[in-house]
Amino acid sequence: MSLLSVRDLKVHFPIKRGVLFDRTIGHVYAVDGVSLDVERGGTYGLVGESGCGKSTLGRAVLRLVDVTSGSVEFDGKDLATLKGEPLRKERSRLQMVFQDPMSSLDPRQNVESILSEGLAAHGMIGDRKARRAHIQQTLDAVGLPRGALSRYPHEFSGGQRQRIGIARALVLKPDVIIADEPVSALDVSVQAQVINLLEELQNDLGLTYLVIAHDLAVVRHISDTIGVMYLGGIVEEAPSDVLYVSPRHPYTKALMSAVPVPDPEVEDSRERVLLKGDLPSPANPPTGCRFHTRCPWRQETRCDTERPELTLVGDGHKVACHWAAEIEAGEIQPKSDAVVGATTAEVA
Amino acid sequence: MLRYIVRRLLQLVPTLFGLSILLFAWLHSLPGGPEAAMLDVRATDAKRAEVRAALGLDEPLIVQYGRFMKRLVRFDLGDSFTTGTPVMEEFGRRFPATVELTVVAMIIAICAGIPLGYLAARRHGRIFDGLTVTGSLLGICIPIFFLGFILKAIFAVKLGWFPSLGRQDVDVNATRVTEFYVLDGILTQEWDASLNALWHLILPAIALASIPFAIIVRMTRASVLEVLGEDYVRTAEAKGLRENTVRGRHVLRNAMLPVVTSIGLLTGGLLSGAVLTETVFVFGGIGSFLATAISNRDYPVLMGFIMIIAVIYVLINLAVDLSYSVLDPRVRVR
Amino acid sequence: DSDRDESGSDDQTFVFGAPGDPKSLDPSLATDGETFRVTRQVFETLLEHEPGGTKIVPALAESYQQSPDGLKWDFKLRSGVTFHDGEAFNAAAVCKNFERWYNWSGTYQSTNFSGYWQELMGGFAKNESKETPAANFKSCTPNGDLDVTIEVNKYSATLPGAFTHAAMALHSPKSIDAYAAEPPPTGQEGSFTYPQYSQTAGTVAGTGPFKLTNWDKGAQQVTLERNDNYYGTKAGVQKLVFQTIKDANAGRQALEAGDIDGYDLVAPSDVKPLQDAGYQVPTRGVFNLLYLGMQQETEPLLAKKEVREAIAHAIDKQSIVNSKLPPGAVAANQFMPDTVEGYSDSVPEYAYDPDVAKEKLKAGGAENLSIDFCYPTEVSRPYMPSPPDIFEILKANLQAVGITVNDKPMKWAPDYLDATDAGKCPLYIIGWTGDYNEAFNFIGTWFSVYDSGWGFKDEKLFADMAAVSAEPDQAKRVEMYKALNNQIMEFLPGVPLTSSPPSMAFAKNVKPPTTSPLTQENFAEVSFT
Amino acid sequence: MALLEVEDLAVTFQRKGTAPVHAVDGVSFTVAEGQVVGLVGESGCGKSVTSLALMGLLAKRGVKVGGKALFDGNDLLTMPGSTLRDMRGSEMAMIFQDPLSSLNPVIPIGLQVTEVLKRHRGMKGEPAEKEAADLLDRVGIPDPRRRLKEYPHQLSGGMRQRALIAMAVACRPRLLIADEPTTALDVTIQAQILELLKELVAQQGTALIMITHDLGVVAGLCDEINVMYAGRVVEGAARRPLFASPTHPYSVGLLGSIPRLDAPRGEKLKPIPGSVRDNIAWADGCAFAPRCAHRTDECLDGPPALVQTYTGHAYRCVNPVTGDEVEAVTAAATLPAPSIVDATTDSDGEA
Amino acid sequence: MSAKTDRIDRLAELTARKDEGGHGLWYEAFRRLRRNPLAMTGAVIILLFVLIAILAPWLAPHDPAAQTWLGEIRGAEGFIPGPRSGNWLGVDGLGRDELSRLIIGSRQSLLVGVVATLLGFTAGAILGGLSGAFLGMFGKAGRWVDSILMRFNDMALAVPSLLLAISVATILGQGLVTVMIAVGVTQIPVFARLLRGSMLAQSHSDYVLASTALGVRKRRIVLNHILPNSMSPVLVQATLSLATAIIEAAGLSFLGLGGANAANPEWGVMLADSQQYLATNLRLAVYPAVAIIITALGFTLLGEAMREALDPKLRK
Ligand SMILES: Nc1ncnc2c1ncn2[C@@H]1O[C@H](COP(=O)(O)OP(=O)(O)OP(=O)(O)O)[C@@H](O)[C@H]1O
Ligand SMILES: Nc1ncnc2c1ncn2[C@@H]1O[C@H](COP(=O)(O)OP(=O)(O)OP(=O)(O)O)[C@@H](O)[C@H]1O
Ligand SMILES: [Mg+2]
Ligand SMILES: [Mg+2]
Ligand code: NI
Repeated sequence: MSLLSVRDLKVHFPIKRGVLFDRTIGHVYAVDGVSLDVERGGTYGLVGESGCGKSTLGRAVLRLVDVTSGSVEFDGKDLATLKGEPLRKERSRLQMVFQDPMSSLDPRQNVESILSEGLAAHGMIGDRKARRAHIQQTLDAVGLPRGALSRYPHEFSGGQRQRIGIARALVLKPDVIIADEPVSALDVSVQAQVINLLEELQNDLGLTYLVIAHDLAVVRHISDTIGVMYLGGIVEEAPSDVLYVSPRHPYTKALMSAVPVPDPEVEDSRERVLLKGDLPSPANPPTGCRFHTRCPWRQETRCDTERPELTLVGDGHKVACHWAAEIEAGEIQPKSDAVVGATTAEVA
Repeated sequence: MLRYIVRRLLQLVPTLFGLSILLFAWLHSLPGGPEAAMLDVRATDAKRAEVRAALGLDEPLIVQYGRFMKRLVRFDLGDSFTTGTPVMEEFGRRFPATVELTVVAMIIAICAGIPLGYLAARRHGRIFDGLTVTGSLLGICIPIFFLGFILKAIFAVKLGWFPSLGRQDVDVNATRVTEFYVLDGILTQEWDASLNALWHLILPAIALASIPFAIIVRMTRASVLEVLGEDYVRTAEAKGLRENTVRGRHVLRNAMLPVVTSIGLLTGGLLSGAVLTETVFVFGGIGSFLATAISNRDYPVLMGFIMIIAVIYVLINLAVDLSYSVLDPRVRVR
Repeated sequence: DSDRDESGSDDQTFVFGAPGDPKSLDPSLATDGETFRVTRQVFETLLEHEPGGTKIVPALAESYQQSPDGLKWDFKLRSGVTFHDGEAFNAAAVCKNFERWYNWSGTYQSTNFSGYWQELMGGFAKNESKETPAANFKSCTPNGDLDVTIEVNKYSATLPGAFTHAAMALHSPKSIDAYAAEPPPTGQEGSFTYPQYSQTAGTVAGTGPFKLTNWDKGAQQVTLERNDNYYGTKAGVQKLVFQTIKDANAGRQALEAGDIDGYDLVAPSDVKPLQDAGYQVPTRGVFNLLYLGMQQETEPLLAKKEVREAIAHAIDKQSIVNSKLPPGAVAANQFMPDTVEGYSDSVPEYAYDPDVAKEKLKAGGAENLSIDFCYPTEVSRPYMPSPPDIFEILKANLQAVGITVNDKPMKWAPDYLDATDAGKCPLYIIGWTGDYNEAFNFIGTWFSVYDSGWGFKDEKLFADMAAVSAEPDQAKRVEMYKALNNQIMEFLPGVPLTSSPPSMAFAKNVKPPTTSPLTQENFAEVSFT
Repeated sequence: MALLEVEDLAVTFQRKGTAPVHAVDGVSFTVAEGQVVGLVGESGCGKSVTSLALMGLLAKRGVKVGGKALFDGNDLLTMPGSTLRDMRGSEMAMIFQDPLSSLNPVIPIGLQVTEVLKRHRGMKGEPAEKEAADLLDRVGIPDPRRRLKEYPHQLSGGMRQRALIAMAVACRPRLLIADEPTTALDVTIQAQILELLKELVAQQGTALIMITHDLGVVAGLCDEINVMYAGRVVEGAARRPLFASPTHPYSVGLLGSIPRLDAPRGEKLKPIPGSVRDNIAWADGCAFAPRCAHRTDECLDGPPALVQTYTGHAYRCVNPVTGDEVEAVTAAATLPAPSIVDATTDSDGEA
Repeated sequence: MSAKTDRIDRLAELTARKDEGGHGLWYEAFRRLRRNPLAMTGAVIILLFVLIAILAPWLAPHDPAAQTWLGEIRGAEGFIPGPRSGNWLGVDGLGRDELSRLIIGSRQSLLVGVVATLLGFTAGAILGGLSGAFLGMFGKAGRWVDSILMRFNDMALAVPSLLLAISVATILGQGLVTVMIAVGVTQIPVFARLLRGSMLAQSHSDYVLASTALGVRKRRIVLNHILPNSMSPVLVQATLSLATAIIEAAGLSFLGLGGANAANPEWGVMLADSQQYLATNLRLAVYPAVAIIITALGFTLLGEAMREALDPKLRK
């Protein structure tokens, strides 16, 4: 059984307005029926456009936001229904790494108190000396100098700060780390350092990751399985190699082809699926397939009316598209202007 | 939009309700009680009891409060203990002066404060900036009675440019319509009267404006400084727009947003803070009446005044929010 | 403002700064000086004080006769006088006024409205409250058109001063009918709604040199216009405006700016500079008294004569006069100014002498006397320009002889007045301005019965007071007052401190009215030069 | 002749009480009409300052600008302010990174577009409106008439950036500077915008300076690429040669740091150790030296000169990476050597 | 190793050290403050006045309460001895040495400012802190608590401060304490709003989320993270409030609520006293007014500079 298993998770944020007392007049369907499984020691990558609900999903798993419905089973316990003290206790086993290494560190705390806070909260390693030794061990693990303990976050570079963030998650010896865009705010060179660090830590400590990012290349680099999210739901899920070789969902295809590759040879020769328009509002999602408003392969039937289920199409490969098989077979062609050939780029 | 206004006005109800309970409890808990103001000091205990009974002060507070509320919903604030006139009538007679003074003071503060604040920001860190900041500080620090005295000494006594007291010369025969003298003059087309009233407003308004002026200068300065660093100003520059366009359309307009908010609150504060100015400039107005009411524990007047001020506060805030939504489409209301 | 001053013709507006608002346009409902300042220009009394003096002289009555027992007062009225509303002034009109007062009922019987009537003439035809004094007024009888007799039940020292009192000024019969037609004042003790006629000009009508035309409460202005049918010398200005100016500096600056033509209660330190700048600053004769009150019950040590004497010796009255009071101020040695008949030249003196004071303290066993001293803040009275300063000087005096003084500053109204009146202050400073020239108006106010402000009972003194009050013979009374003054100063219930003449200021181009020690200036005398 | 010739551009920020910051330190490059030149580098390397200096948008006080920037033969840096103002928006235009903050939030899009037309093309009223609508249409904003009346917050991120581009191209500028125009956008939107830029260049022959930190973006778009580090161009070459045979260890490091979608998974990234710091002085030698695994003694013999090869490839390095060395260098870089910065701060931390 | 690699290391060391902030945020803010001439002017002024206040008994040439020169004053002529040797600023209306009174007065005035501000600060911080904590951390119930607290706050804003002062005076009697409390109380809503807003912003920050994820208790999060990080605008406001508190206290003293006390002069009271001499002896008003203005200037300059120094936007 997988370590972390999310079933039909929904997180709806109420939109309130009212005369005297606020009244709910609608919902933001931030996460709307997501199921996924993360294997012990594995890495699950989550990609999708801004606002599609990735962070909300990650937070819901940690119960940092309230879950509307569904279950989050962790090691046999349903976190979604947990409350108060039991929930707090459980938190030591799931940790989070945040996007912005500066804003996620309290600027007024030095590294030592940042790292010992979690330990204190869970009454772990009471002895001061032992605690310190443990913290230093963690610092070593993330490649920070020991002298860092007495310093403040703003005295570190971006990469180092992110290391502190990772160390903070690590001190509690969690089983699962949810990394919400852990490298998006970093420069490319530093980004690579952090990615490598995450991988090393996983190898050394046997951690389980749920990695959230908008950069498909990064996600693919470190994940075993990738889920592609669109407007609150997962539209495709596959082992990462499979996904790159044979994306099945139109959105995944578009996403994949939009990721720039630092290689002129590739760039000049690849075909691009260009999407029209922007992500619709999660407060007022389109009916049927949420992607149908932008989909180049959109069909007259079903797309507008029926929400496709995530269905298994191959070895661990799931797609939520009514027409996945037909598209794969080439029976359905995209609208002509959506696909940009390699030639247009060759203007100069 | 209308819905929004209605909603905001409805929010007045709980606020006023809470405020009235609070005030009521508070005023009644002060030593002496309401009857203290009404009795001769030599009054015997029997007389005291008689008055208390007559006023219904023996009854449980809740009953008294109920009676108070019953009158309130009929817009009846009761009679003043000290003058015996209905509170509403007293206010009607005096509030216009205060409002007129406040409005002119705010106009002065705004018209002088915003350009000065803008210039200071443009010359950030230079001497002019330093002078403006220090000067605006003086505005806050100099007590009004002192400022008023100096203003009068120079402009009324020495130069004789402005009158030193009153709302209008005594020999101006003006028709009264609204008790807003300037407005009355315009309505009745007695231009002389209107001008004369305006003339009388200048000095007290300047004195009253000193504090809001200083605050507006500082707010404008800070706000302009902030806006100058915004990306869209850079965009405007990159478009090669003329300097005046950049200043007016892109810098000032955005910088005004926070200033507008504070202008609203300042206006509310001035209405209840004009006491000293009104005394120093013998301006009539609510101030001295209120001061007397306070020292005489004239409860109906105090209650009425605070309730009215609360309403005005809410209305001003509403106006601010509405003007805000005109100025800033991001907060536009539905 | 300036065109008014230049025009030179006599239809000009004279603006006078008064330190407070009037309360009512009907003087008989009022008790305060600001009301009387206004109504005195509009209404006239049977008798009045001579201009600039305290001597009682005929006014609307051409002459009067007092029966030997002082119970019957015959007045011969001036002829050819009409009220502002055209009504004729005659004996019937006089009696209509007295009967109006005498027959007041309901809320009018409250001291809030009829305070002065009760003080001067006792109660009413039908008293409605136990606390109202018995009526002293008996009857008013017209003897023909211009002769009238007023009878009282027993003689009181308030007579004939009462007939000069502004509260007993005479209204036109028509206006009295109009008053009666209005509903009586409503409300309870202390919280009365004044009748409408007393709050807006139009109804009230007197015989005076000015007519009331407007009262703008918002602008705090009362406007009067010249009565062109006045029987005597007509007013020197067409329009007279009383503008309330509470702030002394504002008054001075308004005068300097030419916005007003005169104001009352000039601050002592402003007198000389104003004079130097060419303004006219006439000073009134002294008719007030500031004293140091002592309450013998809250501080038992004060019940010892030695201690009271010690305090009297400790105080340097002259330094107060020199440093804080206006020109013409004097140190007081008894509880009335020397302008009042009955002033004694032979009272026991308690000269400033700290050493004597220390000895007396020792003798009284009060070497370590520590005492609360109340004083008012935020107020200025004609007899006491800046109370905190005077307090400071007194405090320094007392500390110098070893008395520990505990400051008890209070707001004038109602806190201070309440506290001192109720006897909560062992030491306090307060004073009195006389209403009319009668010693009883001073000492009688304080020492005729037990008063919680003093906290002592001296039955002999009270009895003597009662006796003098009932003595109808003026000359005899004066002698009795002198003796009483000696007696009081021998007992030394408190320390009389100073008498100071309040000053008025007028613009250079104004012929000011004759100043009155009783602050009863007649503004009809004013004109522009 | 090239449209823009930047020669030895240097920008120094000088504030009282602080050491001067040489944000741009002798940058030279040229842009011809219809050409796309990329400026690439990590955060803080001086890309934006370069572009702002060219547009004359740097603050007047506390900034020293040196060198030359010949636009059509006229030096932009010494040009009088009014001339520059006339040129901005008409001859040359700029697109900024964050489309929301770069648009005035309280003015409708329409006015923000038409004000350029009014200013530089003297258009007014309805014609201006129409032209604005056409412009929006051209950059791919549907229903442009309606959008003209809307405010920036009512538009999506992609549309905002299009609106900004519409403003920039309203007067058909000959030079367009795009400072990270897609960094704030999603990849699918980024692809749309890049496509749009390509079209513009192709149709109007505009010269484009593309500033980005993303090597992937320039790989598909630019003709020439300049890699910047600490205020200097460390390597400049045409697109293909640069990616095929990066010469400067920094460029090599950058390429090695990026996870590639098309590379086999599981390959380890080869990051550059350490991180960019602001005030590294070129005066002492190669500013990249502290992070460079390829460094030798010579690196600190003063600032390395820009070496021009006959292929047009230029680099600023004493020990350039040759083709077969690329592997070795990047491999060395991956050694978990403690970063220099860490080592020093270590001792400092105890102090 | 070669000399050049040494150079590299040294170079790296140098560059790294240069960048070292070294200490906490406050230290950096302080460093920025020290470079700001306006801030330094403010600090020097405040320091000077604090020193004067502390050393007042030794600095004052005369007993501030002794009416030594009362005999020279001629009330009827408006004459009060002016500056002269021995009385460098002349004497006041009761013959006391003006300079000594000013010097001793600095104690009360600063005390009023500090105590009133502390009071407003503390009470406001508690109110705003509770409000912010509930709103930020405790969901729906928290919103209720917050809106109730904030309604109170709104109401407090509607009550004229004079009325507030006078009712405090009716309960406590006149005196310095009354003034302090009255002035302090009027500051409460300002501080409360400020802290609440600031806490609200902080409670949405990632590090709060991170602490929640760590399983830290809400109370601890509020106390250890949100509150300390929300304090800087409030502290800045406090320095500005110090200035206004002195002025407001002067205003109340002017209205006679201060409870004058000869031995413990206060600038506001001195100013109020001087009102009767405005026309004849303006200097008696000018001295305390100038003292108040300079002090207020000091606090305001420092406060404004602190605002700039702590502004996250200006912090790189
Ligand atoms: N507390 C909240 N209340 C209301 N709506 C929210 C809340 N948090 C998030 N949302 C909305 O839910 C949707 C999903 O947000 P989320 O932050 O999960 O997106 P995301 O995929 O992480 O985007 P990004 O890539 O920008 O981080 C957005 O439309 C967002 O506005
Ligand atoms: N106004 C300024 N005052 C002082 N230093 C500045 C100023 N503007 C920029 N700098 C410095 O100049 C250097 C270059 O900044 P620049 O904005 O050009 O970097 P960039 O390459 O555009 O980075 P990014 O990718 O983050 O946009 C940086 O070190 C920056 O700190
Ligand atoms: Mg997110
Ligand atoms: Mg940049
Ligand atoms: Ni990116």
